[in-house]
Amino acid sequence: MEIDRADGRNPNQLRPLSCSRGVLNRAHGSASWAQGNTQVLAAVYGPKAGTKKNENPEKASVEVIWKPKTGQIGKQEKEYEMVLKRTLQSICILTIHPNTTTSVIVQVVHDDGALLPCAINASCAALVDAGIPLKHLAVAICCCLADSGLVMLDPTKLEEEKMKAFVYLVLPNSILSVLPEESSSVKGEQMEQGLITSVTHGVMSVDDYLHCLERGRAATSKMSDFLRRNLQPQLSSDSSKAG
Amino acid sequence: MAGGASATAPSTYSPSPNQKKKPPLFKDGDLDWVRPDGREFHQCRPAFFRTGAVNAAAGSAYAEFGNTKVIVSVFGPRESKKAMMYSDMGRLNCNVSYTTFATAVRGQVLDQKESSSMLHKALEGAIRLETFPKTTVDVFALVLESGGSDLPVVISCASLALADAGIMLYDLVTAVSVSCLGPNLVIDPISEEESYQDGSLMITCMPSRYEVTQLTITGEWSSARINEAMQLCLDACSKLGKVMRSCLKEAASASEES
Amino acid sequence: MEYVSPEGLRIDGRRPMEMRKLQAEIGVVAKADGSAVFEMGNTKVIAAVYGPREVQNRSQQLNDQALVRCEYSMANFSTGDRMRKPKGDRRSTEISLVIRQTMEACILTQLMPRSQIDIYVQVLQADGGTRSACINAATLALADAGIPMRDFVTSCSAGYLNSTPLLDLNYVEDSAGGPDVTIGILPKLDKVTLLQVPSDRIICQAFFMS
Amino acid sequence: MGTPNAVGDWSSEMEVSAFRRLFPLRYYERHLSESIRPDARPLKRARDTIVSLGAVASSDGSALAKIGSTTMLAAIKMEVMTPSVDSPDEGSVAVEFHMPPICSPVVRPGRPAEVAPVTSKQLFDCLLSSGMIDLKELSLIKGKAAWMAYLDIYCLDADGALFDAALLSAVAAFSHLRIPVVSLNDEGRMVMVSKELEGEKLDKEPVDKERRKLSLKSIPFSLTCILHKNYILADPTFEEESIMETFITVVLNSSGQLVSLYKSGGPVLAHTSAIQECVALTRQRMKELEEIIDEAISTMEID
Amino acid sequence: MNGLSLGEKLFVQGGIAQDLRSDGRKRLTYRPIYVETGVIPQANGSARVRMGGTDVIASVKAEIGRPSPLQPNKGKVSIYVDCSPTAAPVFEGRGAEELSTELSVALQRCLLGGKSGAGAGIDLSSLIVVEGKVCWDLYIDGLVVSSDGNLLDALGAAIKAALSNTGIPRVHVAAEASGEDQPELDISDEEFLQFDTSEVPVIVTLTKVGRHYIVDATLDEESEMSSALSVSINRKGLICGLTKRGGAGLDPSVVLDMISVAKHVSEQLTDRLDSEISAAEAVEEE
Repeated sequence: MEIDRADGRNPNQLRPLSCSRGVLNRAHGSASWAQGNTQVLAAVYGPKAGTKKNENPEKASVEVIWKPKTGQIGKQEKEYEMVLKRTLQSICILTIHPNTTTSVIVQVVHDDGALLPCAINASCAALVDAGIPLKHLAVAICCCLADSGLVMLDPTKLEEEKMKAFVYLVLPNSILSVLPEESSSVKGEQMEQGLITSVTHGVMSVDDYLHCLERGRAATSKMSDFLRRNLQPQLSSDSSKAG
Repeated sequence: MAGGASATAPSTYSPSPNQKKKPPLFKDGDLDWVRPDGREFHQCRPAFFRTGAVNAAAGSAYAEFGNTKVIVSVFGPRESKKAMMYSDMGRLNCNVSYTTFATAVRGQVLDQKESSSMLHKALEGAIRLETFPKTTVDVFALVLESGGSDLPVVISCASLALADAGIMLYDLVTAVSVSCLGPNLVIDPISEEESYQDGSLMITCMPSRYEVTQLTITGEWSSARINEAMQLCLDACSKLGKVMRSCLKEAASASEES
Repeated sequence: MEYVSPEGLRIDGRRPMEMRKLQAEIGVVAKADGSAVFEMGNTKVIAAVYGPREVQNRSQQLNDQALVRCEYSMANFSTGDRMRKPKGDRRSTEISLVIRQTMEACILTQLMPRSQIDIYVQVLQADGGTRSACINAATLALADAGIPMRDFVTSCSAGYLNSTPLLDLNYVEDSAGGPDVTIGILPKLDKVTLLQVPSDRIICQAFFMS
Repeated sequence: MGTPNAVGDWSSEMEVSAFRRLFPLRYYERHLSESIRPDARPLKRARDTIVSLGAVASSDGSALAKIGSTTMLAAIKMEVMTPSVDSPDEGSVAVEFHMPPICSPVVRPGRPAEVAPVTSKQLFDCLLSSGMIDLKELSLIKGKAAWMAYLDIYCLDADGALFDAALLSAVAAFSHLRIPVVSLNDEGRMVMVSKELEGEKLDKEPVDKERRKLSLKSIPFSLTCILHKNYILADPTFEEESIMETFITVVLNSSGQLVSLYKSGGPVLAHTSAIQECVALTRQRMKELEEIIDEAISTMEID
Repeated sequence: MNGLSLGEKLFVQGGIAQDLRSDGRKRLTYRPIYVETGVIPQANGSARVRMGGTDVIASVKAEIGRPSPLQPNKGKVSIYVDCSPTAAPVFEGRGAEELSTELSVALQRCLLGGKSGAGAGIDLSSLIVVEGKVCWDLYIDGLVVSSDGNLLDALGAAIKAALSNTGIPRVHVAAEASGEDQPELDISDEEFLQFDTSEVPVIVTLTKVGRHYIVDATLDEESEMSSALSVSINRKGLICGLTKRGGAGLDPSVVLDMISVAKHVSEQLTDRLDSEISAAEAVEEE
């Protein structure tokens, strides 16, 4: 069952993660997130007064602008924009600041596979940095399915191209959720088991998909820990400054 | 990634229908000439209308004249788009667009701006704009297939859609065009005839009021010929008006029953 | 290419320090509050001024001075090659801005708060020095409209070709690639309000002697 | 049956239509608790679906698909291109999804709908990755000429579940597609072999003998469901989509494989049980849709 | 557009009803027409026409092009009109687009004839150099510098004057190239071909105010119109194109009556324009 990955990782191993917040001076919140060579910079501006037309004035709206590394924005980037926007909308508490817009600008620094999950993680960290009220954090991961049915996590660009299918998953990280206790479990299923976003490419069997989902869940808990650890020291230093 | 392939579309062409030159549609002095679809010179194509084609719209209509197929949706009266100044008259906003497969060659550019402004000019005289102050009525047309006389069909269909939306009208607007091919005047021309025409005349009118809301002429015409062509169009318009009226009545009685 | 003959004559027969023939007429647009045609040789521009009038877009209103706006456009037939450019390309936007800033500096805007002055400049023929011609035409049109100004702005371009400083370049000289400069001055106050030097051209100091 | 709550106090005096507009969510939830939807459907039933082939005479393959009042018109035009160096024996497919202003009050001319390019891309991905089309069948002369199938889908009436209707119309259009007969002329371009000339002797052999069909395998079918609390609503209308904001779209192909499972955000989290249920619903729906398409093809062939 | 007070409106309407318009003209009298030719030296032909406060410039540029495969024995002509913001502040930015397209379309309809080219004021077959391969493309550009009503008639007149001022270089075809190659061309700098503009129609716009129609309406008068008919008529008295403006409906008999009035007016206008053009040409040559 062993498949050698070019960088010597085992199938379940993620690339080294790194995250730094507050990297941009002018933005209200910003974060740079890297998974191996894939790196994305996210900036958050807002909440600003007013919403775009046709939006619900009783809710805050989230706007996402995707900046590719080079060139013009195409259909692929439009899709990323929409997935990112819907995902962020579902983790923000939109009723707190009605009739405002929060802009999230995502700049791709380098794409080496699992770009969308990386962008989602970066945006999530940037939203925390900007102090936007969130229901919970979200963690995104890419699972790759080889022809043999083997699931590999966090693929590089080369691996993404070789695989028959891959799945982007976004899962909540609810331990710090502000929601009341009883709503965090539905029919006995833990909240962090629930899926926020799923985007797939390529054909696979349903069982393979569920397998991916399972692996993804396991891996996100590790990533959640990383994200939380990364957010905590700054939070405490912020509060000490404020005090 | 899979999406990459579509990003840079290679240049393509539509295989042309053989290099041999097509004979001209109409030769001078050819007295036994028959129209490509076998109609008589003064015979219109059978007209088919149906209201309520689009549920999402306040009113809509579908029209089919031979190969010409159009859908028109009417939205509103609703809030004017831009922050426009107060007006005690309502506004009419028209837009005509074509599908990419409407013409024989994909995505052939047709002047949609001109059609839109012609549609506007043909309709505005028939709408009681004072009944919806401060608001806008949007009339959007989509030509599904272009088979000649597109604009007249769009205009007639649009007035039916307005009626379906319950917008107050003085009268329905019907439109008919004639093409001048050599010595002959042919009514309701198909695309092939239009591309060879020496001149054309289009009338949009309100049949019950017997008023012309819009008239365009191209090509060289004598007054007598204009007179003849106008009469031809006006007759056809009043017949078209009856067809449209009966379509509206049918729809109304059908909705009463249900 | 030789731009100055050994006899000291330029392509169009002028001396290096000679201007082209100037011609101007005011009151050419009936409906405008002020208007002028200005010709420098073959370069011909029309300027029309509307205002001072009520500010059209309330959000732009200034409470301590007048709002000055400018739009520069070129007729399709103004250049040698027929062109069909959409309005508001980069060059037009830049020139609009230059004219606006230059004229704003000489209009006594603080006398007309909460009002708007529109300057429209239309190039009919372009043969070098359109910027200068536009500014000159705009000055005349503003004067025709009776808008209070500190002074007239007059503008002219100059260039440096074949080791000779040349005044008032035409199109051929302008596109020769030598350094050039556009200057706008307030003659009575003896002040410079505009000085533009395209950055891609090297300039020697001697040049400023002109 | 009004339960006593803040709204219930008024609802007795309010007309149903007013209640529906003012408290849409409560209106729906009351229906859902009775396992029925306002349009009288059970929760997991899709709307009536109609497919008719050959709606556009000027195209090489076309179809009209209606799910409830959501209407899609798809047409394919075949053009010739030079195949890419990487795949000299393959043709290509381009998909464009249009939302003209006639289809919905939300779309205005000059400002294309935001979802249109995204849906175009998703349709393209689904059609190609499902393995329905063998691109080699679109080849004409290896390395020199191949077909480019331009698929344009127009939404004529938008009432929810746009992706499902668009995919259905696209699939139907491909099943109606007949590849034109062409031959190579002296200048190296392909020209149509017209019907009148068929009897005569041709200077060049046509590439195909007759108008060819594509052999379609593993056809993709999709179903969009709304997740709301513990309810699953199949095939939502526009009204349902605007009130309950969590959708999950499952695409399966006729060999039973998962082509896409798409969920982007939304306030409700999808648990494994819900995902499995959606997949099962799509399986059922696929059977219905296969029958509808087969029927459309057979009626066309009788005509 | 033009904000008139109630009194002013009545004054305009009353004057028209009594056949004495606010500037002293009768209903069917034109304002004085001034024609100036050769105003744009860079163009092949150009003219400026002024009628009262209306001031327009038309230029003709000729470029070598390829004839369309549908009509291999004809050159191509395109007409495009632009409205300068100098004429009115509303033309700023994209504000003139609507009017520009409307005028361009109306002029194309009036001057270019039917699809087959029949009835065109400009003889397109005179623009052909080598059949199927080389032809002249004429670009006619109109520019509205100042506007006081009746733009279409003024532009039509300016284009007619510009065309009669146009010289197209004589082209010598070096050698008859065979097959697909483009033949080599030698374009003369000295020899020019003059256009025959006697067939170019004039445009007469009749504006209906109340029950009467007037020619050459000013901006104030246009604001009171219910509808207007622009008819292009050539010297033979044939109608070469017609455009209706304004939404209000007209009785078909009124339309026919307006056409016959326009025809009558056009005879005088054609003569007057021709003499103005030849006078202007004479001035230019001096």
